Amino acid sequence: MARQLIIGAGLLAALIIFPLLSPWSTVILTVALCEGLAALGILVLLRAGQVSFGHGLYFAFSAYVVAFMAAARFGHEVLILVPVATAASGLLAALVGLFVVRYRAIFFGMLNLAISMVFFSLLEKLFSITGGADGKRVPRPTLAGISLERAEFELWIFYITLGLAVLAALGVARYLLSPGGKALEAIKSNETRLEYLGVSSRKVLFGAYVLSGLLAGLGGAVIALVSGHVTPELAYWVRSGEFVFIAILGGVGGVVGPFLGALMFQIIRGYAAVYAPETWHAVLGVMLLVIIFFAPNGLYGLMTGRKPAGTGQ
Amino acid sequence: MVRMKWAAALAAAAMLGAPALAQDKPKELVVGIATFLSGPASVFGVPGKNAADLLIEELNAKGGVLGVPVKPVYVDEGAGTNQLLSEYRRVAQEQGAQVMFGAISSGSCNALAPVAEDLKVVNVMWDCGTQTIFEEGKWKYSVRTQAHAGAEMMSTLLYLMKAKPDFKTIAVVNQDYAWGRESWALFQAGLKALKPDVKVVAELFPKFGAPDFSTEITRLSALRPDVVLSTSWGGDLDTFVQQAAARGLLKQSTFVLPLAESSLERLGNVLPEGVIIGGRGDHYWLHPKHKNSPEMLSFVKKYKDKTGVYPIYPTFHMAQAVIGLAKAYEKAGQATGGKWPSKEQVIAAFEGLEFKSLTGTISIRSDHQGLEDQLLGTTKRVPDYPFAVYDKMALYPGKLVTTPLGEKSLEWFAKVKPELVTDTSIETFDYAK
Amino acid sequence: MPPEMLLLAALDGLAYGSLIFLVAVGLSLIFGVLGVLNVAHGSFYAIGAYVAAAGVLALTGMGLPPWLAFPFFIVAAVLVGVIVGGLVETLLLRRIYGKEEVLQLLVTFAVFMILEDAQKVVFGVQPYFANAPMNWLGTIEVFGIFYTQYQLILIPTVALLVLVGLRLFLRRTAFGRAIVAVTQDRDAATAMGIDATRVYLITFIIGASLAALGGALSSATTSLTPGIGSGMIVLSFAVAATAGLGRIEGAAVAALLIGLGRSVAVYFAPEFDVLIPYLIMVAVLLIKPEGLFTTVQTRKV
Amino acid sequence: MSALILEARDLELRFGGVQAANGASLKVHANERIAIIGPNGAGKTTFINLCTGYLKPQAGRVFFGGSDITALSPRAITRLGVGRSFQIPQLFLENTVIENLLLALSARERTWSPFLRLDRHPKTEEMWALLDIVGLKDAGRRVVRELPEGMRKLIDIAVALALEPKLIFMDEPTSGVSSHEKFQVMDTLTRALDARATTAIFVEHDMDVVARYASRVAVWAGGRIAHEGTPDEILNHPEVRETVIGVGV
Repeated sequence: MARQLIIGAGLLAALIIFPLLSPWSTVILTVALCEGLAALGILVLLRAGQVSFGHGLYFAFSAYVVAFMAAARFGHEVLILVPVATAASGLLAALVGLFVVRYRAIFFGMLNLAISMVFFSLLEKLFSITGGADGKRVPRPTLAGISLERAEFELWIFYITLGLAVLAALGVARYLLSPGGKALEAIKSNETRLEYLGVSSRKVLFGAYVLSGLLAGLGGAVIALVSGHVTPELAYWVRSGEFVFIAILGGVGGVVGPFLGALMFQIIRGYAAVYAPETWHAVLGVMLLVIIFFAPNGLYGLMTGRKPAGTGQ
Repeated sequence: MVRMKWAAALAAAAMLGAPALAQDKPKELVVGIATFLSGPASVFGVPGKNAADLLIEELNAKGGVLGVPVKPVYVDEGAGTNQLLSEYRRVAQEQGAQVMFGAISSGSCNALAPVAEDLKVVNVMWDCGTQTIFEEGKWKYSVRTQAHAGAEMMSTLLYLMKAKPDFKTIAVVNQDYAWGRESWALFQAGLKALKPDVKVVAELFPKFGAPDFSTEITRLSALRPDVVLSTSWGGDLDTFVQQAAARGLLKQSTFVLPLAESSLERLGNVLPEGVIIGGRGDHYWLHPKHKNSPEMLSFVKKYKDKTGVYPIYPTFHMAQAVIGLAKAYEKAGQATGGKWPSKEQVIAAFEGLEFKSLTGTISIRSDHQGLEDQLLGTTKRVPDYPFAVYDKMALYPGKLVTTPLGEKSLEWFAKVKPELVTDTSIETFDYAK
Repeated sequence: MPPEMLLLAALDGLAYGSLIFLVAVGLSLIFGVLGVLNVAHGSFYAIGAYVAAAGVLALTGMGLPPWLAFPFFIVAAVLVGVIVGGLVETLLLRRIYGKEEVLQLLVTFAVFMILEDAQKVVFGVQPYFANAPMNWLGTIEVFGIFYTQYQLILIPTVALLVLVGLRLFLRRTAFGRAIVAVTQDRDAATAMGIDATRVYLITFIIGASLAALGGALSSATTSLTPGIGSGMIVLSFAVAATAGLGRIEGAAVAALLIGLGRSVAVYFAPEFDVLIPYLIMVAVLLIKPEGLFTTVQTRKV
Repeated sequence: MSALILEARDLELRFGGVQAANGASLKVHANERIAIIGPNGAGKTTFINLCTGYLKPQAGRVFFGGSDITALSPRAITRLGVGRSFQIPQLFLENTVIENLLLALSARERTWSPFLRLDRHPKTEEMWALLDIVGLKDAGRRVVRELPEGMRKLIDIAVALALEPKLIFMDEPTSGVSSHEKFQVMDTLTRALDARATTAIFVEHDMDVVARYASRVAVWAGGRIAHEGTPDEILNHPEVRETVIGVGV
């Protein structure tokens, strides 16, 4: 725990200072935080041994809620848009969760994938409503009632997201240490015993699923704000796969992991985009293989040199 | 702490936001180019990049822009809009690009225009076609060096009316995304105005990148429409034409393929004679008026040597962007007396700019929309090439077919007059070796 | 809508369903034996298609008769299966069988990302197509509508042969039975002296070859562009999941269902054709979680 | 005799070609200590699985405290007050012994607040007491995966006890314990059961344990009870001695 706090505090300090030194990084860092939030949701599910290849659904859903509300000039204010969109994602996760928590392992993953692909196809197909593959613009909303210039807006959004990410990470860390969090891990290690404790593993997983949907939704809402544009690609399965990628890259041993992973992901992708613009997928793929084979506990595992709690290796 | 952040934020904002005045010449002019390097649209993106490399090298050999060499930095549009936006920002802010070329897809252009405003960077829309950009928005920093979908669809419609005046039924098979939907909406609006009795027998929008059109082709075979319109491009167009040709559909109906110029060489002997084709503007490497100009001969040769194929329309669009940029800097430089112009001065220079492209003349309107001629033709098989060429060509002046300033294309299409079909400013040509 | 249109829609769905079957059955087989959901499976399909197209273009370029393409398809599929599939299994997958499911999944995801770019580097981004084999076979008329014999007869026949061949191979040959044994109980099969390592390798090669064969067959009818693999993988997931992972006959039924569903949708609700595979998959998984053709197993306590 | 708390009536279950339960019936009264004995494959574990909801009988019914629990899930049955330890211990292998027990106590107390840390659970003292019953206080902070099977079996029992069940099933509770420690473990365990007034049914192979701790013995054969009686009656029954205990007369 102490190690986790030190790494977390170090990362936080770096994140607070960096945008002030190089303004161009603000958006990239915000995107990293958003992806880190979604990957944190994946981490929660991974603790239960479940992999979702469809969390792009919540990421995209929330982003589109922001886009629609912004287009309608309805509550065109960050402090309204973000909570509403996140809550909407949570609601959707609760609805989908009612079904998917009955499934495990590959079936859980597949069902999530299928549902997210249905949503993706609808976004592309319902051209007159969603703007099809070209997506929708998100005009910049006010922040606490103030209309800001781009640079200011981005900087503020970054620090707000950073604050929310810290809260989310602390909250998830706390949850994972609580009896409910341990029960979640129990789904992975022995669901039979959990049932014989009189605990409904579906209810436990349901809670975690909604939490993961909220986290992905928060990330999606913010990414819609900083990009100013949403596209169906946010819900595509490759995007969902990237969240899992980021979670594993960062390591699922601690809540700092996904954020480390997301930062690393952005850094690699940034460099690859400059030095290998036509093969950046491959660069990321190789990186992923290296992590899996040589540091299966991710960057966080490398830093702490510890086995992650609750993973069966 | 909070106050410090505020101060720092303001300082950062001020640093970025200060409008640049005429200044000293930089060591190089960094131009960020957003283009598809991955995904299906890289059939346009990569030729665009190849052309840019070639043209910029040529430009630099001649002294660059006002004596400053141009350095292209590429951004992959295929990485998804969000990634594109952050890369675009990084190139503009970290690598100090004063000019950005963005982009191919209309979705990207829609997303990039407001960012360019925020970054205060000159944004040349080098290939995207959606007419709504300048009709529904006003973008100070963005400019388009080619025609828009309105001009492209209007000329296609006029050509069809001339070539096959008595058709009764039409079916459309477009890709299911903005371009496919919008181009059909425009075409249909114009068709209603010119020939209200034509029956639309099928409107099919197969998924973008669909590998199989069997069902669509079966439906068309059963419906036997006089005309089949498809604004598809790239692999989708190739697949559709291939499967339709194999099943005899191309002989049954008149096909209208406004983007087929980019597939001609690949389709080889698949495309029969009598198909109406276009290339999003007046671009064609065998352009009846410019095919023997020294610039064209040199470009075609260099491009073919480099890539092994003939140039297609995105390479001409890239050429227009590069030439237009050089001319705008030249014009701005004259205004500042040879000093390095600011981005605002460059943008101002773009307004009203007129420059020669490889295939004609481009002029930029005050709304930053380019006027460009449109070339359409009908396929013909000749012994000179192992693929179809343009015949019975018609060259539509940009001014004639582009939605007038201040009007919306969809409304303008709805009131188009039949006289336009036979306007005297339309030049016609036949294939000549 | 005349009633024969329904039949026509069914004919359209046949070729499409057959191609998906070839890819999905390989995916399903690999999952059944190795327990790995192979995300890179779509890449094998794409590489098979590219290799076949390049080969056919070379063949016809040399003036050789187009029918040579058909034996070449098989050669190409086996080559891709052995070289690409074999390398992926021996170099990467073999090292992670004991590890967590998510790591196995991500290894294949990484392979997918690498192969996507490898295709681009090797074959470029311009659409590739080699339609000589399709044109050589000519067309056939049904209710006044022309179909290519290639799509209407050849592809479904190959799919049928693969289905029957796989059944016979798994039931009648010693090696096939070893594969089935490993599928049913890995530990017991190993205890009985079956060389699981070899079974894994060969199964993976067969699965990859089938995907590549699907790609090779599609190369004559469709243009190959970057990204064809990623669309196919989700479709074959849908088929495999609908059938129940590891079910071969089930994959055939599910592929046909999805193929027919899609083409019927083009007639009656063209807006929803892309949704059909996923809707079928969601519906089946919700009603029968293990897929249409699987029975439930419980943990021993 | 005291109140009837569990009754299994003519349970039938066949899977594959095996008749795992073939009219199995048993009545259990409060505070009984019933030992189930019988050869391997007689259907002893299947009977427990049927009574605790893990398997559903094809025919027959199970009543607990007067209500029909045949169709209930293991979770629902557990909540009614039926505890269970397993032949193969079912524990959270990656967690410490403490965490395993505290999770059970959380389940009983329904303490699911996300702000409560499991390792600061208010019932920590009770947890240590439970560990004391099975004599494993020293192993508390170790991860279960590192412990030998015998210790895991005892922890499994402690977990079941933590739920304070009215009735507990134990599947071979002392199978991993060395013979000289067996009686010590069973002594403390029985005392704990007495103190909590918990009824117990346990599968056992060690006839000394059966003789000493069972109040009644049920002999299982072919998926049903072949003989039933006091330990004395059963252990001296010639047929039982031959088929179950393996000692000819």
